[in-house]
Amino acid sequence: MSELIPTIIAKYNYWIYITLMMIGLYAMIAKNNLVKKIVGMNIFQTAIILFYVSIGVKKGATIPISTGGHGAAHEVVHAADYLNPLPHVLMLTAIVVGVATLGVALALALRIYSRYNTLEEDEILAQIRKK
Amino acid sequence: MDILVCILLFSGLFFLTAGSIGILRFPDFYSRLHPAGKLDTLGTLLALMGLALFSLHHFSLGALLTSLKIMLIIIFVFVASPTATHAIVDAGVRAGLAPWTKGEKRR
Amino acid sequence: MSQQYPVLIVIVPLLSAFAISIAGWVNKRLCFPIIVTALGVAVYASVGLLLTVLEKGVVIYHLGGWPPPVGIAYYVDHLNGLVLVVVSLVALLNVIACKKSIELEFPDKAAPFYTLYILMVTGLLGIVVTGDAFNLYVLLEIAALTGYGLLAMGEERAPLSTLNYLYMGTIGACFYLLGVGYLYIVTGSLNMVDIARLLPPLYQSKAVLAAFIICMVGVWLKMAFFPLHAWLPNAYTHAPSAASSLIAPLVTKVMVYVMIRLILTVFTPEFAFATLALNNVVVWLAVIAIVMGAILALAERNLKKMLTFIIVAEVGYMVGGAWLGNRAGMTGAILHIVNDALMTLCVFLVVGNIVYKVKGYAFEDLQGLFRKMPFTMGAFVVGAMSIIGVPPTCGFFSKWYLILGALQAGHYGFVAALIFSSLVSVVLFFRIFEICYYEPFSDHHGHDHPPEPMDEAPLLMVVPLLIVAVILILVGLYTGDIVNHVIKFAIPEGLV
Amino acid sequence: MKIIGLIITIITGAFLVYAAVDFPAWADPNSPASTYLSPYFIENSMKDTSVPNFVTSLLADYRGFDTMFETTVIFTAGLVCFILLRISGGKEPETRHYRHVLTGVTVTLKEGRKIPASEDFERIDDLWTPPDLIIKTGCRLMIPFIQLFALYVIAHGHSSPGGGFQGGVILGASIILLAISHDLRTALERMREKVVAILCPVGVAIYAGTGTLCLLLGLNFLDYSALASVLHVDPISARSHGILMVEIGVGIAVMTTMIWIYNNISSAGKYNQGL
Repeated sequence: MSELIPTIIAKYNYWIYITLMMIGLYAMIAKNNLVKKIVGMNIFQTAIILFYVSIGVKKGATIPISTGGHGAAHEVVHAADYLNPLPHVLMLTAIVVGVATLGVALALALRIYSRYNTLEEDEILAQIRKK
Repeated sequence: MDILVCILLFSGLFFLTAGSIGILRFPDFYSRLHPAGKLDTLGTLLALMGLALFSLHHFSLGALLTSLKIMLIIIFVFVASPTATHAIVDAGVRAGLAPWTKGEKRR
Repeated sequence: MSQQYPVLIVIVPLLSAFAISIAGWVNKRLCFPIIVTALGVAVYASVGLLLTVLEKGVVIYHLGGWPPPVGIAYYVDHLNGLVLVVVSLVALLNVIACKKSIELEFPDKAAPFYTLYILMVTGLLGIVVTGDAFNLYVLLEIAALTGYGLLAMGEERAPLSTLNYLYMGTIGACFYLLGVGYLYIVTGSLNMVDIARLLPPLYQSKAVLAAFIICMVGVWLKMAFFPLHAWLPNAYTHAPSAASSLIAPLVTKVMVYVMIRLILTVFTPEFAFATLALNNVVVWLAVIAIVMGAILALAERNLKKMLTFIIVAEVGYMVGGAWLGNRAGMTGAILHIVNDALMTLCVFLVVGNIVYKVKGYAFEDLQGLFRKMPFTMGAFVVGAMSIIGVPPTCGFFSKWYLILGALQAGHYGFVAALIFSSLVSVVLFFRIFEICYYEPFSDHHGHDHPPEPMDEAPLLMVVPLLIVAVILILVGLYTGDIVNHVIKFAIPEGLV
Repeated sequence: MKIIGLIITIITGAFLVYAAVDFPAWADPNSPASTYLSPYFIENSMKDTSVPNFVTSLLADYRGFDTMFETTVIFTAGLVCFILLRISGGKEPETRHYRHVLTGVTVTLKEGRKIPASEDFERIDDLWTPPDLIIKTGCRLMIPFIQLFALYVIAHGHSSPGGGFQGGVILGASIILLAISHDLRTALERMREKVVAILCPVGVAIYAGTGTLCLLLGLNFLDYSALASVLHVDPISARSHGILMVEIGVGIAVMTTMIWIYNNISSAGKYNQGL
C-alpha cells in the first residue's frame, strides 16, 4: 500500500487519459444516437492527444522555443531546459486528423439525417427493416 | 504597484466567480445571459488589466509591447463579448423563447 | 532518377491528385488521362524498385535529407517491394476498367471521385513504403478518410454503413496510434528499424506487451478480422462498384501487410512468437474467422455480399498463416496477400461489369449471364477457381503453403478450416455457375425463350478484366519464382 | 448494448492501467522519450535550420513529410464533405425573393419574372431573417483584425507559437464569421465556391511542389537546402525559407478547407442559406 499511493500520484497523467478514453469508448459502444457516438469518438481521440502531450513534459523545462531568438545562433542550447517538441508535432498531426474525421463524420450524419429524418440508430434500423 | 495589481486581479476573479454562480442560479435563458455577458466581460477586463500592469513591473521595451498586446486583447474582448451575448439573445428571441416571469418554475 | 523511385511512387499520385482536382473545374476530360498516367508512373517506379531491391538489397531513402531516426525514412525490402507492385498494378487496372461505370454513376462528380481514388492509392502506397511508425498512421488516415468518401457515394444505405465503418476505423487507427505512443514512451524512437534495435532489452516490459497487443487489435479492426468484422460486409456491399473493386482487394491486404511488417520488423518474430506464446489463440481465432466467414457467405443470396464474407474468411487465412510462426506459414500469408488482392479484384470487377449491364447483383439477376456476357463470366470462372484453389490458378499455391505451414506447426484445426472453406467455396461458386448457366432453361411457363443475344460490357471494361484473369494464371505458374526470389528474402533468417 | 459496452470498456481500461504501471513517472526528465531523440532536435534546430521554434522546425523540416500528408488529410476532408453533400446543378426554386435594400420591402417573384437590374435589390432566401445591426457592425469591426492576426500567426511561426495550421484556421474563421453574421450568400460573394475549391489543392500543391522542387534540384524530396541555389542564400537559411514557403501553402489549404467544409455542412450542400 505504501508503494501504491506514490505510484498513483507519480503517474496521474496516465490515469486521466485512460479514464477519458474509456468514457469515449463507452459512448461509442453504448449510445444510440449517431451524433453522440461522434462526440464519443472525439473524446477518444482527445484522450490520446492528451496522453502524447503528457509524454513531452519535463520537470523544470519551458516551452520548446529558443529563448535566444533569431540572433543567437551560436548560443549553446541545453536540452534539459526545453520540453520535448516531438510529441507536440505528432499531436498537431493527430489533431488535424481528428478534425478531418469529425468533418467527414458530420457530413455522413447529415446525409443520414436527410434520408431517414432521425439520428437514433434503432429507429433507422427499424425503417430499413420495414422495407 | 503590487497592491494595485492584486486588487485588479482579485476583483476580476470576484466578478468571474460571481458570474459563474449567477449562470447556475438564475432561473432561465435570458437571465442567465445577464451574468454570462456582463460579469464575464468585466471580470476578464479587470484581470487582464492587472496582468498588463504586472508585465510593466520591470520596465523595458519588450514588457511595454506585451502590455500593449494585452490592452489590444482588452479592446477586442470589450467589443466581442457583448456582441456575442447579443447574438445569443437574438437567437433566443427568434426561436420564440418566452422570458421567465415571477412565480414560474426554473428552467 | 532511379534512386528517387521510393518517393516518386508516392509523390506522383499525390501531385496528380491536385492536378485532377483542379482539372475538374477547368476541363473534365483531362482527369482520366492524368490519373492513368500517374498510376502508370507508379507501376513503373514500383517495378523498377522491386528489380533494384532484387539486385542490390534493401533500398533506404531519407526524406528531407535527414538520416533516421531523426527524420523519416523509407525502407524498401523484398516484402514491401512485392506489395507495392501489387497495389499499384491493381489500382491501375481497376481505374481503367471502371472508367465507364464511374462516368455512369457520377456524371457530374467524376473529378472529385478520381481525386479521392488516387489519394487513396497514395495512402495505401505510402503505408506500404514507409519505414516510420507515425508516418504510417498519417497515411492510414488518408487511406481511411478517402475510403469513407468513396464508400459513402453508393446506394442509399451506404452513408449509414460507412458511418459505422468510420467509427470502427477510427477506433482501429487510434489504437494503432496508442500502440505507437507506448513504443515511443519506452524507446523514444519512431523509426521502425530503430525501435526494433532498442526493443530487445525491454521484451519483459508490460508496456511493450501492451503496445504489441494494442497495435494488433487496431490493425485487426482495420482488416476486419473475425470478431471485429461487423462493419465490412455492409460497407462494401452498398458502395459504388468502382470504389468497392478498389477498396475490397487492397485495404484489407495492406492492413495484413502492416500486421506482418509489425511482427517481422518492429517486434521481431522472437518476441511475437516466442516470448508471447499467443500463437495458438490467434490461429484458433483465425480458424473461427475462416469457418464463420464461409458459413455467413453460404447464407447470402446476393453476389456482392457473399463476396464480402469471402473476404472475411480470406483475412482469416492470412492472419492464421502469419501467426503459425513458421517459414511456410509466413510464405503462404505473404503469397496470399498478392493472390488475394488479384483474385478479389477479378471477382469484384466482374460484379462491376454485371452491375453496369444488369443493374443488380442479387442471385435472381444473374440468370443467363454465360450467354449474355461470356468474357466476363469466363474471367469470373478463373477468379472463382482461384478462390476455391484449383491448381493452375494462383489461389492453389498460397493455400498449399498455408497447409504446409499448418502441418509443420502441427495445427490440424487450421488445415481442417482451410479445407472446409475450400469446399464451401466450391458450393458457393458452383451454385452461381448453375444460376448463370442453366436458369433461363428451367422456365416455369414451359416454352423456350429465344436465346438472349450477347450483350457484353464495353471493351474498356472487359479487356482489363481479362488481363487480371491471365495474371491470376501467370502468377500461379510462376509461383515458384516469386517464392524463391522474393518472398524467401522477405522473411528474416531467424524464422524457421 | 449498455452492459456489453461497460464490460468492454472495463476490460480495456484495466488492461491499459496494467500496462501503465511500467511507464516512467509524469514529467520525468530521464524518461527514454526525453533523452533519446528530443535533445538532438532541441540542440541542433538552430544550427540546422536557424529556426528558434523547435516545434516549427520539427514540424516542417525534420518531419516535414508527415506534415505534408497532414495537409493532404485536411484537403481530403474538404473534398469528402464536398462529394458527399454538394447537390450540384440544383434547379432554381419556383419563387425567388428579393429585398429592397433601402426600404426593407420584400418582393416575391414567380419563375421567369425579372426585376430591374439595379443595386437596390438583393437576393434573399425563403427563411431569410434580417441580419442584426449590432452583430453585423461588431463582426465587421473584428474581421479585419482577425485576418491581420492570422497573417501574423502564419508569418511569425518561426519564432513564436504559430504557423500555417493555426493561421489558416484563424483566416478561415474570419470568413466563417462573415457567413454567420451576414448570410452565406455574402460570404460566397467574397469567396466563390470555385475559388475555394481550386485554392485548396493549390495550397497543398505549394507544399508538395516545394518538396518536388528540391527533388528536381538534385537533392532528396523536401530537402530544403537544395533551394539555396535558387534563393541565393546559404543552405541553413534556405531551410528556414523553405519552411516559410510550406507554411504559406498550409495556411492557404487550411483556410480554404475550413470555408469549404462550413459551406457544405451549414447549407447541406445547397449553398443557398447558411445557419
